Amino acid sequence: MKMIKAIIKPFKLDEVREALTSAGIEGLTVSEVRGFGRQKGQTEIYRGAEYQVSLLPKVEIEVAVSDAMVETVIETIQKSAHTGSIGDGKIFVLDMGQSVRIRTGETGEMAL
Amino acid sequence: MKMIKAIIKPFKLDEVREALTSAGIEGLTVSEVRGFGRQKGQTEIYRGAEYQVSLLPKVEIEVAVSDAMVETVIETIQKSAHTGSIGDGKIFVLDMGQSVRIRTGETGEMAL
Amino acid sequence: MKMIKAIIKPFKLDEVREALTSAGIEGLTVSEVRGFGRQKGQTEIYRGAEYQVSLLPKVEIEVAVSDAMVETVIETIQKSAHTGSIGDGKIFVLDMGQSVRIRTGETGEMAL
Amino acid sequence: MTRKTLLTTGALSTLLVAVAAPASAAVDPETTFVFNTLLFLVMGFLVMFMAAGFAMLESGMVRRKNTAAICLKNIALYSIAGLAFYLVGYNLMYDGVNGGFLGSFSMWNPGAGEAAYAAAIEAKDQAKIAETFGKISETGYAAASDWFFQMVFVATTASIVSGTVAERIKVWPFMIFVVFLAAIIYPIQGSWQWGGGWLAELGFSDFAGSTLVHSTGGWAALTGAIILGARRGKYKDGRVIPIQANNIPMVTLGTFILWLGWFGFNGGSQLALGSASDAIAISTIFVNTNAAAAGGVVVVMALTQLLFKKIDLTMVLNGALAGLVSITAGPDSPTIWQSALIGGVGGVLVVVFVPLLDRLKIDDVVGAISVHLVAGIWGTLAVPLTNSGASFVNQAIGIVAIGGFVVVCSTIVWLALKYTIGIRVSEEAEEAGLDQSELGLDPNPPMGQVASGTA
Amino acid sequence: MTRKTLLTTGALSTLLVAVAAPASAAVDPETTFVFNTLLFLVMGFLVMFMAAGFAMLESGMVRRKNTAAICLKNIALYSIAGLAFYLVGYNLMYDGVNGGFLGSFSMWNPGAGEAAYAAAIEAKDQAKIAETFGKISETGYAAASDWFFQMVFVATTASIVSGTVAERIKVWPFMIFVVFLAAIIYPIQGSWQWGGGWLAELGFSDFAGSTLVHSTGGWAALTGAIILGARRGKYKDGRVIPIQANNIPMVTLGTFILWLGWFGFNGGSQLALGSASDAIAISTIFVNTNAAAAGGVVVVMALTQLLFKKIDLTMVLNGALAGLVSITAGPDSPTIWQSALIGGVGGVLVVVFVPLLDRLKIDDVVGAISVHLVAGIWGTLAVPLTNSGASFVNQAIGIVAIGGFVVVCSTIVWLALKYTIGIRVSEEAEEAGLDQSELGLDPNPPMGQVASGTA
Amino acid sequence: MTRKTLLTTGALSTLLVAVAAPASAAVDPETTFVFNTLLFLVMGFLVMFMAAGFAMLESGMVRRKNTAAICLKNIALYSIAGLAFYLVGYNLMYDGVNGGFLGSFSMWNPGAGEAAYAAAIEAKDQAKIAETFGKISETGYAAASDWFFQMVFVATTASIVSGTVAERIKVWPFMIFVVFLAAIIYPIQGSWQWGGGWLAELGFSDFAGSTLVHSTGGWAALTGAIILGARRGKYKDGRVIPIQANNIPMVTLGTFILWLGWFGFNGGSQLALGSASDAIAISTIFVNTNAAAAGGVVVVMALTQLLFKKIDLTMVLNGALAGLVSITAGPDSPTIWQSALIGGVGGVLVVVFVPLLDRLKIDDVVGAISVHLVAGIWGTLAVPLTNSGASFVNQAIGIVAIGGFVVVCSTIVWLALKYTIGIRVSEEAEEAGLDQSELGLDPNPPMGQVASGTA
Ligand SMILES: Nc1ncnc2c1ncn2[C@@H]1O[C@H](COP(=O)(O)OP(=O)(O)O)[C@@H](O)[C@H]1O
Ligand SMILES: Nc1ncnc2c1ncn2[C@@H]1O[C@H](COP(=O)(O)OP(=O)(O)O)[C@@H](O)[C@H]1O
Ligand SMILES: Nc1ncnc2c1ncn2[C@@H]1O[C@H](COP(=O)(O)OP(=O)(O)O)[C@@H](O)[C@H]1O
Repeated sequence: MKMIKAIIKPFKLDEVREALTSAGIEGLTVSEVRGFGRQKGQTEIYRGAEYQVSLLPKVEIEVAVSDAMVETVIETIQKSAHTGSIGDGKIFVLDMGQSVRIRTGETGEMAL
Repeated sequence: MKMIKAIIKPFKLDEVREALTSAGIEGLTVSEVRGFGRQKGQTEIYRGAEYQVSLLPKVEIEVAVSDAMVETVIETIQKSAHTGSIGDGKIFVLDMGQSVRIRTGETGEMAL
Repeated sequence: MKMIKAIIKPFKLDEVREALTSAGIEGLTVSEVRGFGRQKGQTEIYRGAEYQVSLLPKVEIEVAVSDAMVETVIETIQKSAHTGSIGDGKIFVLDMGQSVRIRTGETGEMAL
Repeated sequence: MTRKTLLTTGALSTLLVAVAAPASAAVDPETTFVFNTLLFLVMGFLVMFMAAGFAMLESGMVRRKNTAAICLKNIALYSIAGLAFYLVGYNLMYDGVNGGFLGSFSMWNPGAGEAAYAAAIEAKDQAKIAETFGKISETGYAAASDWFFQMVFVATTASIVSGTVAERIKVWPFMIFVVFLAAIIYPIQGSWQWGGGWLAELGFSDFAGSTLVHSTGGWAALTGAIILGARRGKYKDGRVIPIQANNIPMVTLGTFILWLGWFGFNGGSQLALGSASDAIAISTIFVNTNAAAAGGVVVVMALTQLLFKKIDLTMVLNGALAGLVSITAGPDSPTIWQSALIGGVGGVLVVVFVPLLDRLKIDDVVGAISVHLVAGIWGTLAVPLTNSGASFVNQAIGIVAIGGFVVVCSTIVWLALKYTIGIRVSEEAEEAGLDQSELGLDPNPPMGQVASGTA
Repeated sequence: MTRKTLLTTGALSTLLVAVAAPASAAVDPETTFVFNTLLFLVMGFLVMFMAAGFAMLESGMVRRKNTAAICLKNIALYSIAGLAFYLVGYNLMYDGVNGGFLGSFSMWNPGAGEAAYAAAIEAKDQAKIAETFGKISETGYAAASDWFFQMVFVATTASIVSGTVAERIKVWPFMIFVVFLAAIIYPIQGSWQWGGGWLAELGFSDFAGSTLVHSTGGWAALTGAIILGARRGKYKDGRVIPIQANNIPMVTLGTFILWLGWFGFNGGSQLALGSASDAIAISTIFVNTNAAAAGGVVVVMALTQLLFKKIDLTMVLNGALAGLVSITAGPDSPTIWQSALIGGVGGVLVVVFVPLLDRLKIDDVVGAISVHLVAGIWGTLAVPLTNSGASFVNQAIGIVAIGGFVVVCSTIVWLALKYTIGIRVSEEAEEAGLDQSELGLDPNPPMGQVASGTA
Repeated sequence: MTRKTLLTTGALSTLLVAVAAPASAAVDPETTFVFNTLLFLVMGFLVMFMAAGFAMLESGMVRRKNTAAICLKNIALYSIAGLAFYLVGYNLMYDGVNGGFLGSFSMWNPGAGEAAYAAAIEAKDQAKIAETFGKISETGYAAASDWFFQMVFVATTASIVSGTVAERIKVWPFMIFVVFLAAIIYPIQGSWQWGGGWLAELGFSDFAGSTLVHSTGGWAALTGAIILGARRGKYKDGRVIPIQANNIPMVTLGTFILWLGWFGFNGGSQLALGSASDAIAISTIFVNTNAAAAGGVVVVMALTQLLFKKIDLTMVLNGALAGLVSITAGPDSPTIWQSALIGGVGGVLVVVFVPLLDRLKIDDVVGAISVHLVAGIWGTLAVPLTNSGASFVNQAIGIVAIGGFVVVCSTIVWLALKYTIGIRVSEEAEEAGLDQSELGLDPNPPMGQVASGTA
């Protein structure tokens, strides 16, 4: 099993979630994060003092998937989160050894 | 070592934290997330327009543990976070290669 | 590739980010979290009732790096986030199998 | 002395002067009429704005998931209480009480006098104008201005209840309770004193309503809190689990608005502005009202610092209000120092009673019982200390009679609601928050919508 | 009947009494002068504070990323509208209209009368004082107090627009629109009625501005919303995507402030306080204004509960305002019950028109078109129901004439702006939020700075 | 000219008219008395509400972790300043100054005149009533109403300080400073002018307190900021690190409340409403006050757009206040246009001085030094531009004398506090936030409690 973490632009969240649902994903977890990368924030002035907006708002999606689904999910996210402009984000795939559904105690792929 | 990630219902946080402490866990990290899964949000109406509450408030707990503790921790979380109703959440176990305590520079299990 | 997760004191964020940039890191993702550990919150009184501040504000940094960079990044974070007082935080290194840049579709170390 | 005759006395003294000393400097009756009316309107709009103060205070004190619900309750209760007071309450409180126990069941209307006066002006009949004006200048103010001023008081009473029972009560049953409170319970007990009923004849003294308004609201809140039960998770294993305010600046803003409104509440209760004496009295009331609130603030600051090692701000804010409630029964007689002390004792009561109620597992979300009921009783008892016209015995009789009446009536209404349509939301609804369960607001709006921003 | 002559009539009746019956109780002319002026100032500061109400309401309704931008727009429009009204608007509205279509293009000044009076007092010349005072007591109030009261009305008109076009309009083009609105559009249509122009002569009736202020703002908002287009993402695949308020307590606070301000808005529009009749009229206006808002609240609560199974709070708040707008055209003639009904119908209109506009893809962020335009039309049409001096035909003529004029003028200004400097921010700016794109505020301040806190 | 004699002049002119022309329209003395008192009360409650304005403005400007602490400071300072002014300040400022340097050390009391009048009324002794009323009508207002109005001014002075030193000062030492400020520093300098001391005799002119209130607060803030030092992390490696406001709508609300309150601040400083002249003067003051604020807003909008390419909202809000401070020294003499210009220059000063102070590493959290001190100096110097009764030399003397006095006294108090109990919180406390360190509020309440919600 893998834990797929995708960092995307906030306004793409709905689209990505819908695409993943269509691709058969039944669950995911989302959080608000702030990203630093090649996409640079603007230089702004506050009360006469310059500052650089360094962290931009992003959304992180975590989806635990069976190995069989990894490729599909990556592809789905890549397509639905894509705008082509800088700052679109990343997809990271982490190794996951175990998974448990708290309600039922089911484990492994049954728990996803 | 493993990184255990548990997504639970927010009001269960205190209980889970206390159970983990009793089980010997000395540290953990918590964040607010929003979950999408089998538990469906209600359909609501705002100013005459229907919408679906799609993301529900959840809390994510991250606990880094030694391999020896993995089972205990999973069990403890599963028990203390359990309500039996849909949306209780998931426990995911990720592989973790290294860990460092910033204050002392200790590494490995010493750092947990 | 590895996913490095560091939990640090919030006011150290800028310093750590700058140190990582100097060390050649081009991207990272940050989120607000709350930490429970050896550093204990104070006992406070609210409207006559005592309570324990149990979760302290922390910041979590996630950096995906090539295997070659792991040591440098750990060291950099450890140094820049260090204050020497309790609650400085942890660095965890997770195994990461794949990475994709959404904008270009690049994968692997090219995508970091 | 009734609230209405209070005015008559004030106006009369003016008239006496005017009549007895035609060459004197006294205010002419029509000017007096305008002044009195203006007092009601200006002080009335200040009291009206207290509804916003309660809304902000309460929305700051509850958890975030219940903020919208408490806002709704506050604007709705202000609306509904006003309409109920129009339909039933006002005349039940003020119409033909004559030393008795209640007025008449009828709708308020501005009365024939003003209509006749308007007709005379229309007809440009000078004699008729003078005659009809003579009639309306006996009360000395526009009827509607008085109605407005009395109406905002009943709204205050209802506001007190909403804070205590927040975060777990259903909207509609609460509104039904407000109807009974504003149409029946408040007016009947009010008629005993301000309507010129038996308490007024006895010699009870409650200038602006420590007992009639604040304790009445407090008793209704207390019975509500007991019958409704505590919020889930507030008391666990014999311990009190603090549930923190979600927005302290809002609580502060609400308190400041209430403090502002209290100048209208107490100052307007002089009921007349048509003479130098009235102007002097209202000025005294302003400074005493202010001093009592200040006393409450300072005492609670010192006390919480001593007891808890840190200042407890929400208690300090409660202390300001407790000071205001304490002085409300007699803001015209003490000196500034006495007022500050009276208010300060109100502050002490907050520090004592907020934890005490928690120990009794009476869950009062905003501290309204300590602030309005307990300090209201204290303030009423304190009147004889500076006002020789009042007696402890009469004060006690008034407190007990009104307390008993309000507790019995409220209990009946709360229980009737509880065992018919129910008053408490389900466990899941409480968990999810009333904003979602009662108002259908997504507690969690789409991230793209709120992810960022400067507020 | 013009807004100005309204006053004269009021003051005159007093003067008549005073003159005809020297022994009578009537208010003396200088006292009348002070009362009238005081009315303008007190009611004026209440209306001025409505600017804060609009700002809070709108900042609560938009998404977090646009809160600062809407705050800026509100304080800026109040400032700019006032200056524009000084430079051009006031005299265009009130100076020498004489049954016509506009006044004069000139700057407001307090007039020679007061200067002469001041000079006479300076010179201690009793005869001159009496003579010059006689002149200024013909209008019966300090010129500046009237200017102040009229100025806050134009600011209200401009505030209405800002809410509708929020979250996507550029700051500066919006400000230019405000200049035209306050300097030209509002004053010209206003001159037709309150300036004593052709509509006043016709017999149109709009006591405090359901049409002149609220519908005018509403028409300007409607044309703006259409020309500007909807917010990105509001309408998708034929569906309406709700964009939730970011801060409901702020919306509630704003609504309460507006409600408070409305006592000034309608009460002050009596334009005189120097007699018992005026005092009675203003009192009636206060209670009717309050009842209409309460009616709006209650009706929308019931209706949204029935239609949507849950109460919709932002619509309830809109309902309060719609009630207020509805009563504004004639707050002096109905009874309380009639007022509550008139306001209640305003509430119904909100529940009908908010979704209707969405179906038409007219994106009104705060519901201002339903509240101010639609309820304003209703309120104007409702006047003849309780005021025999008004006729449906004349009311309809006024509504159509003013509506047509404002729509045409607004369209011209909006289109001119659109095709020159542009009125809409870029897609990226809208996505990032106007706080960042227009004001340079980091939507995302350094975490160490805001990570924790109690607010 | 003292603040008190100002009134006497106003009232006298009325009396003169009344006496000299018995058949005239003049306001009778008792009506005058009521009007004057009413002015103090109404304008006084507006100024009182400015305390809420400061609280909201400041709680919006600080970081989230310090919001509750600043709320506490604001409500506490209002309370404490009022009590200190009662115990010591008022009489030190107004009692027997006679061209000198301070009044008497004694507690305020309403005086024997009103007591005698009350006794006469009680006794129904017409002659005594007339005689005693004659006495109190010499001042022409209820003593307590004047006390109230003067008291809210001292509270304003103290509020100015709290904003500058926010986010790092300890609560109790700050409160001790407030005691000295309200009881000693403010009253002594105030006595020089408004108490009829040497500056008044010299011919210094400060109508409502650009220097006496605003600069005084500003000087105290400046010395405090220097002695206290900057917030940790504000200046790093020679750069200024912006620390953003946490809640812009609150800052806006606070600004609007202050703007509203300023009508009371300047309007009430006419000190009399008992004649047409007074009513005219107050009306002029209202429109000028409004225009100055508007001027400040518009100028800062334009200037920040030009200099920074984007409008800086917090500076615009500062600009409104700087405009208000600028006009405060002489709101009665300019025309609207002149007022807007005077206010506009105040706005320019904000744009210049906010960054300048930062370059000097003087850390002023809310911009109070630029707004109140700098614009206060400007406003005082600007008086002779439109008021021929004032001279630049005298204005400069007043500014320097008061500035010197306040700086010296403040420095002594701040340093005494610093080297005894300390004035600054520890580094850890500053890091954690004052809400936690001073008030014990969990900056981080249990997640289940706040995780969700609509606020
Ligand atoms: N090495 C990394 N580790 C973790 N997160 C990263 C990393 N690189 C980029 N990110 C995240 O991805 C987001 C987008 O990256 P960026 O370099 O700005 O543009 P792009 O995705 O187009 O290459 C960043 O804001 C950050 O949140
Ligand atoms: N595949 C998944 N990957 C990541 N998070 C998941 C996944 N499935 C579920 N979750 C998380 O677990 C929560 C609960 O899941 P849900 O399917 O609603 O109920 P249950 O836990 O009872 O099966 C979701 O809200 C989501 O946060
Ligand atoms: N086992 C763990 N798993 C996850 N996070 C941890 C763990 N232990 C500590 N942390 C995180 O690190 C933070 C600091 O740890 P703490 O024990 O307080 O001090 P120190 O880092 O000095 O040892 C905690 O607040 C928590 O967020």
